[in-house]
Amino acid sequence: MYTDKVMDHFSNPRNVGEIEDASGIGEVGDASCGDVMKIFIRVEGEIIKDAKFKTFGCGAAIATSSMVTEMSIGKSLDEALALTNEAVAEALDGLPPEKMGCSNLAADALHGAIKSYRESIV
Amino acid sequence: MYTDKVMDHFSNPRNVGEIEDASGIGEVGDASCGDVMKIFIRVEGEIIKDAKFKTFGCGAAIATSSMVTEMSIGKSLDEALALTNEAVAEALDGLPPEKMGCSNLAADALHGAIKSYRESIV
Amino acid sequence: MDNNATMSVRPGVLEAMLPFFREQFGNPSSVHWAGRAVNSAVETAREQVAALINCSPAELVFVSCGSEGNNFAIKGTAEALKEKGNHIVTTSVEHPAVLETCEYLETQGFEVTYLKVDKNGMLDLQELEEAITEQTILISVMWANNEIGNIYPIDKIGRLAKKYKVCFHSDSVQAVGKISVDVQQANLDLAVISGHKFGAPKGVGAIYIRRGTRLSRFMHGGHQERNRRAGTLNVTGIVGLGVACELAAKNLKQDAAKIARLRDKLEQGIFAAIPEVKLNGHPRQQLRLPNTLNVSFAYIEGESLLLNFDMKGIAVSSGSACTSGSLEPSHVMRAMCVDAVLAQSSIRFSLGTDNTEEDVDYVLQELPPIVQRLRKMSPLYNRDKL
Amino acid sequence: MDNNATMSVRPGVLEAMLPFFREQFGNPSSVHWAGRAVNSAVETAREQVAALINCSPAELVFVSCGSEGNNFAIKGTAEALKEKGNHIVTTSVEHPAVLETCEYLETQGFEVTYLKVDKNGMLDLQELEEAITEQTILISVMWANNEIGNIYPIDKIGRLAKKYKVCFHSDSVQAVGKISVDVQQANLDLAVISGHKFGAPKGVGAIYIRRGTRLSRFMHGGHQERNRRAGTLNVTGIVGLGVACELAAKNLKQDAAKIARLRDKLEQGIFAAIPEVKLNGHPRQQLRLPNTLNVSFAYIEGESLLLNFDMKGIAVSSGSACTSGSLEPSHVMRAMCVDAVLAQSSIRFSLGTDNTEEDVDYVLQELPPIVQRLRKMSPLYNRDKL
Ligand SMILES: Cc1ncc(COP(=O)(O)O)c(C=O)c1O
Ligand SMILES: Cc1ncc(COP(=O)(O)O)c(C=O)c1O
Repeated sequence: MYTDKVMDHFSNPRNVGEIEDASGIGEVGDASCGDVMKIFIRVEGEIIKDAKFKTFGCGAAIATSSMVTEMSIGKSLDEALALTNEAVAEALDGLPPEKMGCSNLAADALHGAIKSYRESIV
Repeated sequence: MYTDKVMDHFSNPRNVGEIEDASGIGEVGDASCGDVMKIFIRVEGEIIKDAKFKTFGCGAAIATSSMVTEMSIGKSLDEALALTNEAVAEALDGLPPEKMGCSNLAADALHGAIKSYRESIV
Repeated sequence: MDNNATMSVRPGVLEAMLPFFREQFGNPSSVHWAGRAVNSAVETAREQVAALINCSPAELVFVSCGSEGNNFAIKGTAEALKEKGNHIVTTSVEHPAVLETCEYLETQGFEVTYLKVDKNGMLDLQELEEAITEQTILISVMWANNEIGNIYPIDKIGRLAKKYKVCFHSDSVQAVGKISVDVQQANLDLAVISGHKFGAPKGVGAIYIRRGTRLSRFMHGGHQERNRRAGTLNVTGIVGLGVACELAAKNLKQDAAKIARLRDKLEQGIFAAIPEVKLNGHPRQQLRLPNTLNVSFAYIEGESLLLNFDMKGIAVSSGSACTSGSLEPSHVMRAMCVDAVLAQSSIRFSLGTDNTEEDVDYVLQELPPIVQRLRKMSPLYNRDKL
Repeated sequence: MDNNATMSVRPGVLEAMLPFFREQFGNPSSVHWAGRAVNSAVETAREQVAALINCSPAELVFVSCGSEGNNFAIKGTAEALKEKGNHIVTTSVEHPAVLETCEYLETQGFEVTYLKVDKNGMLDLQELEEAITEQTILISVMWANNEIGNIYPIDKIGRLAKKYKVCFHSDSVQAVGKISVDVQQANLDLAVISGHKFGAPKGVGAIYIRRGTRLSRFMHGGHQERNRRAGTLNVTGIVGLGVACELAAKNLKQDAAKIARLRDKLEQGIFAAIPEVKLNGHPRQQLRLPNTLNVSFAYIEGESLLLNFDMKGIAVSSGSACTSGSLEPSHVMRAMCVDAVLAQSSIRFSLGTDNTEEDVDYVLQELPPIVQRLRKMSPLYNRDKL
């Protein structure tokens, strides 16, 4: 069902955890629907220096969370905002069609984190 | 499907043929429905001395024809009239239920032969 | 020689199935390991079936038999399109799985035209075209007839169906695996396959549903087969069906040629050796399935002939009322207006890839004395009187 | 440990089936030799099934799966009795094969009462009795639930059905072969069995139809099964089903006792080792199937737990929406009013005769670190913060 890359990110997820005093935190999903993704970023000079996640969800939810943190670290905020859920799925060599909707929201969570950061610094 | 006795009478039918100058001939059935039985008897002093048959029909039709000739030879006409289709089937250790109707008419053919004999001697 | 009834699984089919009984027993709908390997075997089978009839794998739904496929196709179309119309066109020589389903639909307010056939069992396409009305929602014509072997001009009917924009279904149970079946070329929207007719085990079949075809569910329940047919998949059967399709595709031409040669030899041999035999079906052998020969032996009831064959180890089937378990002889014979007595006398030989030249020789050797003996016993046969 | 989904065939079952793939391949409906031996094997199987559920062999019709049996029972009753009434009583925790069939019938003018269950998943029989009206033509209650294992009081419901003279059907798919099922004692008119749930292959099942029950055909076509179900019989599957029934009958008590011991050990072990686990289903183990345990691991989504088990070679199933392929979590959890998040966290262990004490020990060893790891990853789990 899942690609090898998904299974890799699912079984060895990168960047699990929280960032104390995170620059921004984004959260998407609804536990009663089966997916909650929470992403923490540490921003220095418009660059995402670190990203971590906590996720309640299926294999796809965990793998996309892991992947999006990997993809975002080192990127500028604008580059990170250009990351789409589809790009995350693609980086994982694809997701099963039924998972493309609800479980593929990690980029949204990242964008939420960036937004919360931007709002906090205004 | 058929009992061993049916298969025996079907594969080695007794008394196949016609009787020249038969005392009586009985015929039942309809070829378009799949069964025609024709029974010939030779009667001497109210006793059936010989019986033969010709049958167009399924395994049950041929076996019951054979059996009814066997059962009738040596019997008085009244005894032979008491023979029922059910008794013939029983003597064959039974017939499949779907064959009890149309293919189990050999006693009727025998009765017809007796009737035709009695009518001829009045 | 009763391969149109059923046949044994082809060599290689059982072997492919075996691992899925015990080691790989998972439910293909399950997410975990036990299910995944099985799921991919099912999808391989789907591709194998698709390749044989030239459709896309996603257009196939596995079912339990040809009868289910036909019930699904016909009832499913009737229900899906009942707002559009209530008329179905089919033929009088269909298999009961189609005929009785149509008769059932007649009790539900549908109207059905059962097209007549001529004495050779063939259809009049003009009559078919004229039967189509504004209300027609389905044309259902079998690809090949199980009793007489006639092959119907599905491609031409497909063009008519397309012209009048009517959904077109073919009960292809007897054709698939014996002759080339191309659902695209035939313009079919629905087609049904039954595995045990060409070397897969009994209890598995498939229905082709052209993408976009409106079809209501027949089997309600779980989400299997992308919501089109509920029920845990018959994994071993499906794997067997796939392999049988692959073998059929690979060997179709050679098998058909080989079997036709045997059938033709049998046909010629019977007519040469036995007087008063009538062919049932189209006289041109190319218009029949390569394996099928149906003949009536005048003056002899079919079952008695069948049982005599049986005692010699030869399996055939008969159109006699006695054999079918009903009180009437074959509806196909009646539709062809075969004399009622000759209909009772009909015997179908249907050869398989396992049959050999020796089998045919053996039949040709055993047949004449059996026929002679039974005719001598028949009150309808008077010629032996001097 | 996902035996409620499906299981491998029991030892002895495949062996009994093998001859019927090639040597004895005939069509049981045929008159000739190739058919006769097969027919008698089918009838032996019918007796074996009948013995397991205490009915007469003539009251059984073979079908292709549990879903078909339920479609047949429910649609067949609805159609046969539609002049009598249009109301059906069932429960909200039935398998989709029953639920979706009932929902389909609602689109056809029938009315359906879906009985609620309490938080343990049990029915209120008074509510059931009150639901019966003049219009009620069918009561359909599953014998045991596939997700939580609850066993319903079929005998008591049978007495109610008898009292009100309503046809009584039970989807017995999860009960047969696991616990004692006696259709006479239960006053059942209809009951459905699926082979692959207790050691027969996939793709075969049976429906019990009490003599005299009015039931319309579901599968139209040939005369098989005394006109009650068209379609060439799945001979190998039926032979396998028969043997599986015989094995189940012989070993039922010991198997159930052995499996219950393992299940109880697993249940106690989980609750002892892991905090914040909720049992789904009736707390009294005797009121559940001996093999079933359904628990929610708070803060963890079911599929992620299932996949982790999977990597350790442990197969389970999950009630999470993600696993079922639908967007909603299990309807059974919803019916029990399980908190929506806990429903997403549910895992079903369903043991089989193949499972051993070591399997349970292995699960109990692997489970705690997996749960801990996933909880640490969960944004819902805050306890690990100091
Ligand atoms: C309670 C219950 N009923 C019906 C079914 C359907 O059985 P099958 O998958 O054989 O169609 C199942 C199995 O999934 C079940 O657990
Ligand atoms: C033309 C045709 N259609 C349908 C069927 C039904 O197939 P099954 O027996 O697999 O249900 C058969 C086989 O008997 C057939 O010959």
